[in-house]
Amino acid sequence: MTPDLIVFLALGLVAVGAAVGMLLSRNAVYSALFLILNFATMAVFYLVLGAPFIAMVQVTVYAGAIMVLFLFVIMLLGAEHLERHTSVDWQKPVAVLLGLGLLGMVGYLLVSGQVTLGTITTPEQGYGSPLEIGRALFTEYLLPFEITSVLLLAAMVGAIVITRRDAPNRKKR
Amino acid sequence: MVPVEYYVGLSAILFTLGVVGVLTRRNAIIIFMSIELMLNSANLLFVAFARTFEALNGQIFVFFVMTVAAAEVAVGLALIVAVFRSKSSINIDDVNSLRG
Amino acid sequence: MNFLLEPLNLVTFFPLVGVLLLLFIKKDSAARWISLVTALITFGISIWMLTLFNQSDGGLQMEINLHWFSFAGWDIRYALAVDGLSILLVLLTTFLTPIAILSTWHAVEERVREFQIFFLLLEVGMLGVFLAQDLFLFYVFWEFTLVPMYFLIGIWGGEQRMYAAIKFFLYTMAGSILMLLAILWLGIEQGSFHVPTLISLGGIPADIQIWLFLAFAAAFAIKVPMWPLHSWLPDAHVQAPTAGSVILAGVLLKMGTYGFLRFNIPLFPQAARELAPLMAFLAVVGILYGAAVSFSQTDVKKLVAYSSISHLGFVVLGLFALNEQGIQGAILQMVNHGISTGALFLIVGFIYERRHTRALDKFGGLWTVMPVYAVLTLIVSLSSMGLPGLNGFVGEFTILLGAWGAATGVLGSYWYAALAALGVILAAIYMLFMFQKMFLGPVTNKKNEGLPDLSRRELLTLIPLLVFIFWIGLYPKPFFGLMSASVEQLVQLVNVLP
Amino acid sequence: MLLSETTNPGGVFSLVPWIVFFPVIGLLINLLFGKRLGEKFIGTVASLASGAAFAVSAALFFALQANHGHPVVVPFLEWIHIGDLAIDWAFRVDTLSVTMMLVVSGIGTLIHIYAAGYMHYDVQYKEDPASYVRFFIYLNLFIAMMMILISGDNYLMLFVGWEGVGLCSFLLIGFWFNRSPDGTPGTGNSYAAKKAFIANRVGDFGFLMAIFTTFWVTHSLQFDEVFHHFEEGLVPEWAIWAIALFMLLGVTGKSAQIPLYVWLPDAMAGPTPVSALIHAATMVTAGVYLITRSAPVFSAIPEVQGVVATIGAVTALFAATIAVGQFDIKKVLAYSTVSQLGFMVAAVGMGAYAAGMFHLVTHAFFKALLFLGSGSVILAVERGHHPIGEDAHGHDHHDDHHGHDDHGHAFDPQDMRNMGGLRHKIPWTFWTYMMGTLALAGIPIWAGFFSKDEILTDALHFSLPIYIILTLAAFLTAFYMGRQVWLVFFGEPRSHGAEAAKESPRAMLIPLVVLAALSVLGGFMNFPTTHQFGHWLEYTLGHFYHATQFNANVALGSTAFALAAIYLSWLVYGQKPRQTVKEADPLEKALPGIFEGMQAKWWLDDIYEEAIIKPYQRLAAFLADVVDWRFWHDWFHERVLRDGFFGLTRFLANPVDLGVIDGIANGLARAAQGSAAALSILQTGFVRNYALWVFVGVVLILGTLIFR
Repeated sequence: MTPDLIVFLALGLVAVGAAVGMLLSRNAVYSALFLILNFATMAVFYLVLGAPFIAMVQVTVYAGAIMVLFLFVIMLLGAEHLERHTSVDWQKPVAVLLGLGLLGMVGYLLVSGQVTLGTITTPEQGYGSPLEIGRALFTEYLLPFEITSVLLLAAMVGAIVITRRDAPNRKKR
Repeated sequence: MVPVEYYVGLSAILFTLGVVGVLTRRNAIIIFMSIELMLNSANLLFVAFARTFEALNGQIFVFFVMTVAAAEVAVGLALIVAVFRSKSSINIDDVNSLRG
Repeated sequence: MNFLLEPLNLVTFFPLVGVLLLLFIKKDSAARWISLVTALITFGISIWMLTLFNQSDGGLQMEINLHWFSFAGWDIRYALAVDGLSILLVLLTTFLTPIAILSTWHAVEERVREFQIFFLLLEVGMLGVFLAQDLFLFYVFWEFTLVPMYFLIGIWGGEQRMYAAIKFFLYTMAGSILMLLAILWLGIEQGSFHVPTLISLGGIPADIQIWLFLAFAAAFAIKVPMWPLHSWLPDAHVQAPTAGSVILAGVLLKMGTYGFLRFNIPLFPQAARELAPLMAFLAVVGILYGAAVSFSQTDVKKLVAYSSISHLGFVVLGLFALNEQGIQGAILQMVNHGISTGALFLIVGFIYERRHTRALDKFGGLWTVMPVYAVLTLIVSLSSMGLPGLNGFVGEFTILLGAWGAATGVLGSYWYAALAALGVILAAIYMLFMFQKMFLGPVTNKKNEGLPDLSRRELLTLIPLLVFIFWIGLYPKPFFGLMSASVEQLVQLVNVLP
Repeated sequence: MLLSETTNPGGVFSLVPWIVFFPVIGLLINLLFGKRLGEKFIGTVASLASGAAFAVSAALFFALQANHGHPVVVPFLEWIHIGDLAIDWAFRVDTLSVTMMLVVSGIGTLIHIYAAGYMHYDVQYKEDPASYVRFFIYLNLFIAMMMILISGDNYLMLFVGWEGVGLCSFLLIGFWFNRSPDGTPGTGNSYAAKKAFIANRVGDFGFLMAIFTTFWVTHSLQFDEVFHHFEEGLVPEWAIWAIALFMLLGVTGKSAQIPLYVWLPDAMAGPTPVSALIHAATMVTAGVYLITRSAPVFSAIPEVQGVVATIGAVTALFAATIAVGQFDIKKVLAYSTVSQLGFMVAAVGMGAYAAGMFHLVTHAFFKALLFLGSGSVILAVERGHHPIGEDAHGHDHHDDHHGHDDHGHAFDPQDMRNMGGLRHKIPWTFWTYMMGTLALAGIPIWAGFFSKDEILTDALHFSLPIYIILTLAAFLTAFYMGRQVWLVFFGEPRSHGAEAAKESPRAMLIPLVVLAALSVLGGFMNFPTTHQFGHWLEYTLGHFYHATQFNANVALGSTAFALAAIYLSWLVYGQKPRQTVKEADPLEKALPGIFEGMQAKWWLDDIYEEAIIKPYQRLAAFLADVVDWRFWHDWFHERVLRDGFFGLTRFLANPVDLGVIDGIANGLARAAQGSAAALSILQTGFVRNYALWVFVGVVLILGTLIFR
């Protein structure tokens, strides 16, 4: 049991626990908090995998911005405990069943060893550093970079337009 | 030395939890969070493979996924707010005006 | 302009001049005269063509071979030519047509103009069939002849004319479909439709030859008609007008036997040799069956129709003896049959015009009433019966001699000739039966009393035929001379082993 | 056979074609001018034409003697030339053909003269004077055809004459085509004519087959070449048998031998001169001439000779028995002719060609005499019955009910029962008739004795049974001739016609007298010791001729038999002559069954009718009606082709078109609706459901990818 493996297992367990917690918690806020925990473990994973820039971005964008937005909206709508009546309840067992089926297939694929990938080794110096990623972004992936900027702009405008309260031309009753 | 298969296994578990979450929970926001969880599991795998194949593309791709996710969350939550305002409920089953 | 002045083109398409003139004519009598004059001029042209014909050369003469049109890589040629095999039949056609037209003076009363137009068109078709050297052109003319004959029977025929006309048309058409397939196969495989080139190419494997032979034979056997495929003939003849019957029996039936001679034998020599016994068998059955059936007929026209089946059985037997005597005899018998059966139908037409009935038992003792008519009928029936010294005998004797000689060769047994010779006796029986029923014995039926004897016009139609009956009988040398060179070539072609 | 010189024959021989041309010219003259120039002109022109032919024959006879009998071939015209088949119209003049020419044209001329007189009356009785010219046209045509037959140089030209005389016999037998043999209007004569022609045609079929075999074995039909092949032995045995037997079939048809003789008795329906010329003297002998001409063919194999001789002998005896039982005067003579022909065929069959030909010549003389005599008798009785012509001056057709005597049925002038005691009424006819009878019976000095004796002598050398049969036949011959004479000329006249019988005019009696003379002197032509006639034929027959030595006891025997037969006939018929028309024939009481058979011609005619003619009619009717019309025409064409086609179209139209194709189209539509309805329950409206189905799709696809 190499130290890497131990680290991996520990982090893995934490991540899965958080995910399960998110699913099962009645209260939306608790599930949000569990999700934040999950994102944090993800960041640590990225560091282990030699992607320090991504880890940092994960922490700042995902855990920081998106989850904060979630919490804000939950608080705004007061939707913590809205699970009153359940309908179409035949769906839950089917979903779980399908999930297990999916896991079974991936497991079978890995166990049968049809795919031999590789092993993770300690990254050499400056592998995932912001310098390389920045250079890559602004050379090879310049066009997608610009497109994402336009996408973000569109998203902001959309969000504002959808949530405006007193838009004059909205739903004529 | 951790073989990549473990990472694939882990991300599969996370992904499945996300899917189950989407299919079982009725609260729109929880569903939203489950989608974020699925995205994250994908990102994990991207980085893992980037690492094994010594290629940066994976990580750059993750970067882009994150930007898209952010845009998506913005618009999604705006929708949820709009829906809540009109139906005063964010239970996904009530949103069935498109019924055939 | 010189294209039209070629002898063969002139003789084939000259009747169209008559047709054009007829389009503008209103009076019936004028129409009759124009068509008669056109037919006579055509006969004159054919005589001129005869003078140009060189007897000693067996090959094709006065050949016209122009590129007609090419279609999907096939080069279809407008090819006409005449040789020993077809010259006599061309002359027979141009000789019989004016006679047939002359016989319609009082027979056809209504829509005379259209009748004459169809008749001249028929002549064009027939001449085309005998002169065509390109399979495609031959097929065009072959089908073309059906149309005018269909109208001749359909419009001017007897009570069930439509039934007979349709039956005639469909029977021949059905047969020629198979022939068309064979023609196409030849065109594709051998690359050309031109008959002389096909003959020189040769080299068709034996088993395929058999199928091609049978395909062509199907079309010609119906036309001849050979035994199993003959049931259209009695209907067609009984319902056809007199002139129609004369031309139908005189020339149209010969297109079948000519087809065997021109296409089946030279194009597929091995198949011809192999299938000769089968064809000879059908021919002999045709001879005996035709003679027996005609003996017990009550309608005189049907009796003569069945006699044609018997006579043409002789011709086919002669053709498939595949030796000089057989084939020359067959060709001469085609001409003889055209003359004697043409005359017989004229004779039946005369009595039909007077008594409007064809039932044999309505006549009796006509000799005392119409002696000239009786004597001429006697001569014609003797010729048709094959009395030595008249034309029928020369043809039949040479055919039977050829068939007898071929017994050791291609036919394989003497039975064919022996049974065919029996046909001579059966022929005598039904002919004498007819003659006795019509002419001998006392005059029993009151209506037969005052019948007028033959008029000058009617005599004019019969006399030329009688002249040929005696001429071919006593001195056939010029006729044999015309065809001997070509037949010799044909016989060598067929009998040379591959 | 001496090969004939075919170098251009000078002088007389080039006249040969004229023996055919003269009769044809006579025929044409009568045809064109006959009607306008009256009976006298027609009779003389016809007789002159035949006489000219006789003159040319006589000239040829003398020229041939000067040429020492060497045969001469006179080519005339080319006929059929195909490949190695080369046949020409060529005339052959040799001792055999000249003999026949003399007989045919000689007797022909006599009969023409006789007919000029006879037909004058016959035409009156048949109320058709216009047909007088038609008779002489046919008679001349017959002479021309017969000349072609005997002067032809190849088998095919002989065949032309052969069928030509067949045609003439058809025309002449059926001369009175609108009457029956007993004179009443009907189709009897035409049936007899048709029967004769078809019977001949059957014989001609055999001859035709012989010609084919000959050609393909010897590659020629010219006599010299064919016989050269036979003498050199180049012909295979089966071919000889085939040629000989087929030719024999032809001979039986033409010369009325056993199987095909049935037409000759019926041929008596023709006018009497016809019977005399054609059915006694000339045409029927053509068969004998053919066998003599083809001597090399028939004498190649002894067994063949045996067959021919037996047929001849059996015919002789068989016909003689029938002749005894006949009552019609011409029928007796007809069967007598068949019997005598049997004698000739037997003779030439045995190889005794000279004896056969000699009997042919003498038989021609006395049989023509007998027929003409019987014609004169019939005419005398007919004129006695209802007189017309010059002595009655006005055609008193008072009894126009056509001569019914008191018994109501038609009076048949040819029936011997109506005659009797005519020797005083028609003395000339009687005496000439007696000459013929004695010659036929074979009494010494008369011609018949010499020729018949030679045949009997040869028969003795050839084979005993044949000799016995022939002698029996000779005995019967003498008997029935005696019977005839007693019935016709002796006793009392038994009918009004016989009572008032008048002698025939001179024009008819002259030929009778001439023929009577020939019947008496004819025998000396070939006197047993000198054999001039035999040697005359030797020029043609070559080594096939052998002079028969005179055999005394055969001659005595046959004479004794003849006298005994006549005495026997006197006992039965002469002693108590028959009194009435009705009474039965004495022989009927003596041998009832046999006589009835004899009279009914051994029912052979009926057997033929039942065995051949009726089955053929039934077969033809069956073929025409059932096979051809109902099967081929109605069933095959209508039911199979037409209805089959209609059925096919109906089948294609309804079940296939509507059922199948529409069915498929509608089926698809229904399937679509059904599945749509089934799928609609999926639209629950819940977003989660859709997500679920999306996920299900993902799982399924992933599954197939992994586990494929």
